[in-house]
Amino acid sequence: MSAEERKHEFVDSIRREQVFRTLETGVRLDGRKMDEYRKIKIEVGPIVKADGSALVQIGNTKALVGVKVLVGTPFPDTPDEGILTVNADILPIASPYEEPGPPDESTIELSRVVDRGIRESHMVDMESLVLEKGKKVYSVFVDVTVLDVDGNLFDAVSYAAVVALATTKYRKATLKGDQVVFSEKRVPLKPKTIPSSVTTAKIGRALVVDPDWVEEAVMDARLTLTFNSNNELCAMQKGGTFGFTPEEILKQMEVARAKAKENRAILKEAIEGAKKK
Amino acid sequence: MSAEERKHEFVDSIRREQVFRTLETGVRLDGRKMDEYRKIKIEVGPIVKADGSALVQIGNTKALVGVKVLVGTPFPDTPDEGILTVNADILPIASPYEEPGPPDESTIELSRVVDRGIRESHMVDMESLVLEKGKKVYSVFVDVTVLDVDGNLFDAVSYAAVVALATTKYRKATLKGDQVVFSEKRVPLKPKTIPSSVTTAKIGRALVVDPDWVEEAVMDARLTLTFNSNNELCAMQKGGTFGFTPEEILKQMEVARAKAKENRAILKEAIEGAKKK
Amino acid sequence: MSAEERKHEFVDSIRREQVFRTLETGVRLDGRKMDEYRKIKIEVGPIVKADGSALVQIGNTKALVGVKVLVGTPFPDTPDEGILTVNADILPIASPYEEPGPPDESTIELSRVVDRGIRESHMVDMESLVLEKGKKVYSVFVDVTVLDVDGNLFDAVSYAAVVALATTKYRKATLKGDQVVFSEKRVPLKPKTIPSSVTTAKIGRALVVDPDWVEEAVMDARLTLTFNSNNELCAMQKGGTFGFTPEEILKQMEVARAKAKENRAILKEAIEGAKKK
Amino acid sequence: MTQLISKKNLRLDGRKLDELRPIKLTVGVLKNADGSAYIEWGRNKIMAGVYGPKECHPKHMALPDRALLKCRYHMAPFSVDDRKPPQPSRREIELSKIIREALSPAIVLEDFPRTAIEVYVEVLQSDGSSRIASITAASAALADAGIPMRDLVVGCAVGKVQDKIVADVSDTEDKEGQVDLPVAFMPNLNLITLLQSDGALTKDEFEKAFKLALEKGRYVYEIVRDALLEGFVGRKNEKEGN
Amino acid sequence: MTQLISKKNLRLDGRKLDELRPIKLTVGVLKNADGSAYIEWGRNKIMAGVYGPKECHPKHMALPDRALLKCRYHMAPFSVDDRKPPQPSRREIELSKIIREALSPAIVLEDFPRTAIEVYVEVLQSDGSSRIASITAASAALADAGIPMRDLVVGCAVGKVQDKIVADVSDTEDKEGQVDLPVAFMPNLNLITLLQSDGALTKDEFEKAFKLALEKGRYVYEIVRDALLEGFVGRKNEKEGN
Amino acid sequence: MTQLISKKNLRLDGRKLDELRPIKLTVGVLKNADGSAYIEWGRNKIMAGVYGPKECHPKHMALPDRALLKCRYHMAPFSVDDRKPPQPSRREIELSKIIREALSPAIVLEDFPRTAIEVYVEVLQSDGSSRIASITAASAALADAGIPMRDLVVGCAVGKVQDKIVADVSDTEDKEGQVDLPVAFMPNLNLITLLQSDGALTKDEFEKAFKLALEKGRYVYEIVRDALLEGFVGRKNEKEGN
Repeated sequence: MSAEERKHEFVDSIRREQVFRTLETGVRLDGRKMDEYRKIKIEVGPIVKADGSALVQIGNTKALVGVKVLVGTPFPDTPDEGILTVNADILPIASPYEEPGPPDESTIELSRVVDRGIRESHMVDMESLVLEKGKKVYSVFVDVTVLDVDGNLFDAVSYAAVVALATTKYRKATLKGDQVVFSEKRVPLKPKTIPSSVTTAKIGRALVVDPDWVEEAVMDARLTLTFNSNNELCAMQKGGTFGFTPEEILKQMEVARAKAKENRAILKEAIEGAKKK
Repeated sequence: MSAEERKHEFVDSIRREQVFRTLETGVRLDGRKMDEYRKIKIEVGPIVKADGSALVQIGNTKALVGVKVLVGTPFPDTPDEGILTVNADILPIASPYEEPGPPDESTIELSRVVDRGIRESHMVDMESLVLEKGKKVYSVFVDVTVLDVDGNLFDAVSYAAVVALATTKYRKATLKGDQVVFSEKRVPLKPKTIPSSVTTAKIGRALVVDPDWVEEAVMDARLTLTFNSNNELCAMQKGGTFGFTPEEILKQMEVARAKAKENRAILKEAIEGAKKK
Repeated sequence: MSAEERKHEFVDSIRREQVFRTLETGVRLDGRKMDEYRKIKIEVGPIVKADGSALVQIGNTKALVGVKVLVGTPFPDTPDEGILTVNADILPIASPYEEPGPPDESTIELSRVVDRGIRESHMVDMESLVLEKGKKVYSVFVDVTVLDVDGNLFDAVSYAAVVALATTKYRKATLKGDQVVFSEKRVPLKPKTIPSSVTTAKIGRALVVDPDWVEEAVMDARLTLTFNSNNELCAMQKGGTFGFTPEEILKQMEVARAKAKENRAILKEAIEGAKKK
Repeated sequence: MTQLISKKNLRLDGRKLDELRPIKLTVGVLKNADGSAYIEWGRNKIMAGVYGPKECHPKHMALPDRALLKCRYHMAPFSVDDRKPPQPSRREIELSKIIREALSPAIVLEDFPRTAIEVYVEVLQSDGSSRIASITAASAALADAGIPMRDLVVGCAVGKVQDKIVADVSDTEDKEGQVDLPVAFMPNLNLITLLQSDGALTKDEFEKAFKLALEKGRYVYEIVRDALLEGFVGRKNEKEGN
Repeated sequence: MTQLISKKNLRLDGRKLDELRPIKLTVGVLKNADGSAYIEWGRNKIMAGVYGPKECHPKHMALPDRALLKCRYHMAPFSVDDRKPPQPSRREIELSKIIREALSPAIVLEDFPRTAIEVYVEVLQSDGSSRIASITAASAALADAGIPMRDLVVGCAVGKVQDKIVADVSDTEDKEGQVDLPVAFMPNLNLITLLQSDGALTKDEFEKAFKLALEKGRYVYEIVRDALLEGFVGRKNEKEGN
Repeated sequence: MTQLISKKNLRLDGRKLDELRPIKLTVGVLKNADGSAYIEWGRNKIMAGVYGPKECHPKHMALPDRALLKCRYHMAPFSVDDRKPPQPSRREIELSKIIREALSPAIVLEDFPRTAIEVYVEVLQSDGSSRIASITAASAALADAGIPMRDLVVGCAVGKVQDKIVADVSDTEDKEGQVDLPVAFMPNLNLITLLQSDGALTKDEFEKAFKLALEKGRYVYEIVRDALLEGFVGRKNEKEGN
């Protein structure tokens, strides 16, 4: 059963006041402009036991993704498609407000929003992941471990997942009767597009991108938008317990569209850099 | 671990007193006679996505049952029988004393008592539900959603399950090698008998049928009896934290036998009515 | 998440004092010598519905083990080995500090330590338990029910498991296509060695074997050592929230090696006694 | 691939591109819940019930300055073509949160500090756009419970099917179409409180679809208002013994 | 189909139609539990243990005017032919409730308001009619714990096998017979506290079976009384150092 | 069977029998945790974080005379060759306990009665001897959090491979070798706080292996001390604005 979490109660009123007052002057508490991201750092391939991996930092937020490509049985309603699973874990060390245990609703939402960004952009060619229709397909596990939380998990996890997938090389499998045989040969999981996620937040009258933890703590609402390589919107999720006017939605859409292009360039650079090694 | 639930603590002592005093005068708080049911209303087939369904109301108590006939693997000890599963859910909106979450012991008892009434009456011809012995059989899910609770769930749920099953039409399946192929043709799940459940309660010295919520809250013990179309007893369950004398048991048995016949007529009318449509 | 359990808080300081003071005089509270076990009683085969069973008592500690040999699918990384599972349950009646529910960390540790003692001694010939490589193997369930707790569960459960396994006779299975057919013929699960577990404890400066409940409540640390029939160490587990000096480890090792031999003789006597019947 | 839109721009069920399915809403349908509403929207059949303001359990979750809003979206096992296992799926957990956040700004939570308000949505039959139908019913159930509200929350899921923008996406259109874009909002306060989408949309397509959702949502608002009025009159008559 | 009853009216294990299997009951068999009893009834082997009256956890479950009775019926994984998974099955959950309700009227719960009394039943080997054997052992364990009782609860499962009414249904008779009808009651207070059945019975058959159950249950009562007396004497001797 | 040790007594990764893999330890790597440490030990990549002393939840677990130590050892799903399901396995539950007991004697818990200290270990990549690397990192994270300690806990897993005693068992050596014997201890207090083994060892082999573990552990101690010093200097410089 869903209920409001109290994590954000912990920002005291003085801090809250500071955020709002600074925003009124047109800058943010950490000095950023409204449409400015914190520094995005990407490390490709830190986990050699995974088929693909990436560590992404946006400011102090730190997300590690490992991709494993296994073989499984397709879902009955999609016999001619592979399986993609995004599963996020926010470690207790990542934030004093996280408890050990099964994922809570925020973590499930995080997994599902990142999943939709990837799935609806058609980044992964699901039909190429079939070994035998209706019987055996590749099953792509995108496992997310969030190590440190300082706001904007949606984008950090999305970027880590996208880079990890785009640099994944998996062992080719063949079927001998019922048995799956893995070859030593590795094939790349060629991305058909590079989805780029942009999260914006409404704080009072201000609209900002890439909210940090304090901004998330005081924000009214959040909007995460994912665009494919053609810069078409392919997934969207509003969050937070307040709303946007229609005009705010349209404005954020265009800010995000521009940012998505910039950030996609950063993702691509990391992906290309890794290929050259 | 089983422990007494406190739901019934909430009936105040004045109300309790009223129930007892009224019963001493030979009528019940709502004016009914000792062996009188509240109005039974039956709607057949409200859920067209199910293979069979029924909504039953007994007074304010409201139970919806949907039947789905799938294909599964038989239990190892009954390779030549289909599978029947009764699963009840009492919604949190149905009563202020219900919590969201997995079924508690009362809900499990409810499922199992209704299941036994159906199973032990041999209403469903389990042997007709085999596709290939030991490999594939039809698996009949009887899912119960209780929407509003005002006593006597046992009978309301039983009636809804019986009517839903008796009007179920499922898609015929055939096996092609390992694969299950469903045809568009629907076949009825012909009932071999119409089990009729009657619940009685002991309140002080009085024995009543169809207890409502207040009566259940103050009752000493409960007895649910299910009779097949020959009006033979085929299942029975005593409940409640007090007991019956042997004479009380025998008396209730005969009251219930008569009521079962009356109520079976109501069930049959609903079933026949649906067939005509 | 692991956290210290408070069960041992319940020994009052007077009792604690008694244990220590008595040990300083070179004897234990119940009069035993430092390296003396309580009386070990073994009943072989109390559960005729199991394929092997044993009830072991060490003092008031009472552990019952039942072995069932089923057929299952091997683990992918050991296609040519059977499956061995040790699963312990400490009943709520066994101790006022046990709650009903899934096994806690102490119970899981108990299962795993007993499992390692058996597995690492190679008592059970895992390769003889294969029906068809990679497809079907025997799956040996060693289920433990602890009935009464008075210290040293590790040894009591280990002995019960070892005797139950050594006297197990299981129904031979054969494969007909995909189907498993059990014959009436029973074959013994011949043990390759008889592992013997010895648990020692450090209480202040004293080192004792077979600690009872009070001794466990006040001990600094515990060491469980399992030896195979050649009296080689084959598994070891330190427990408790304090440590041992290297010299203490070496000393306990030799005390335990001697005790393991003595106790193995008791186990063998019980096993041989059962075979003669 | 099914032909989802005919040459005459009619949809599988005969609707025009911007046409809603029939909607039937009744409030006050349950005895036990403090407020309730039952909606039939196409073949969607959804029951919403509300308790509260009531004591908050567990106590440490209570908020000092407002009521705690709790929400559960749940589907009956028989509500979809395949049987849905009874335990909540990840989808249901996400939707419970999204629906809670969509309803939250409409409720005057600060009137009831330290209490809890519980909203339960049970999908008895699901037929596309069920989250919007759920929010609509929940909103009506809250009003039926007499909980003070700033506005109603209503909405419409729009979509893209065979490259055309359509209103009120059906089950088949959701599965075989290109885009599903549910929008929920408060018509009087002009605030969007739920917005999701999946599938590719150009800038123009999004703007067209978004506008359509708001327009159709306003029509749904009328339906809810009428149902609440009817419920109010019904209860009044009951009281006065008519 | 196995021939369950011979022409001479003897059952598979040689018993007459109305004959019980051997019953052996011992009390005070565990060190840690406040009261305990071990019963062998045919091949049933069942341990019952009792704690209490003790502090009630969680506190909000405590009852102001009497002790809270808690009860768990559980089967060891090796107790049946197939291995039973350790986590409680739906059957075990139902039986825990049914057994609790059967024992409850016999205990003077109102002597210990705000406390809890816990009854644990562990079936080590199951062999038909295990719920009745469980109640019998639990009843003895409660008495062994010194908890004040109005009466003992005992019983007998009767059944219909090859159209004949039999007493004390065995495992095979339960599985392959027609009816299983367990009855538990308080012999002195003449109150039935557990009553279940499955399988078709005519009016006459029911009445005959029911009467047989009560008659045989009274015999079981004698066994329990003797065991308790023996346990009492045993403990008394222990105390006096004999 | 793989040849794990060459004729020249070199191991698969080129190490000598008593040689450790490269170890890299950094403290203070996380913003949110009160203390943290990241270790790369061979291909092991492990993050440890510490919170506390903090309020103890649930309260009834608090200890009157000391802090409650909580510990979780967890492996990321991608940390091993096969995918590890996210929920804790029985192995992880056992190791959480064993690691807690290994760290406990080093912490001055009695300085913080009624509070809790939480230690979290996350294995990002596992490569043999991960429990020892975990304890080492956790020990450093505790010191980084400024929690008063009597000593550090460090260690080394030794083993028997092709009948030879080796130091710092690798993944392959653990799986295909004969014995794995992890040892953790407090070097200054000379107390062994973790000791496990599996696989057959004679008396002499055990003594040789045990001695080797202690010797190598002392070398690991130097590494941890240096990393802590570096972390301390780093933070000091940060403060002073260098």
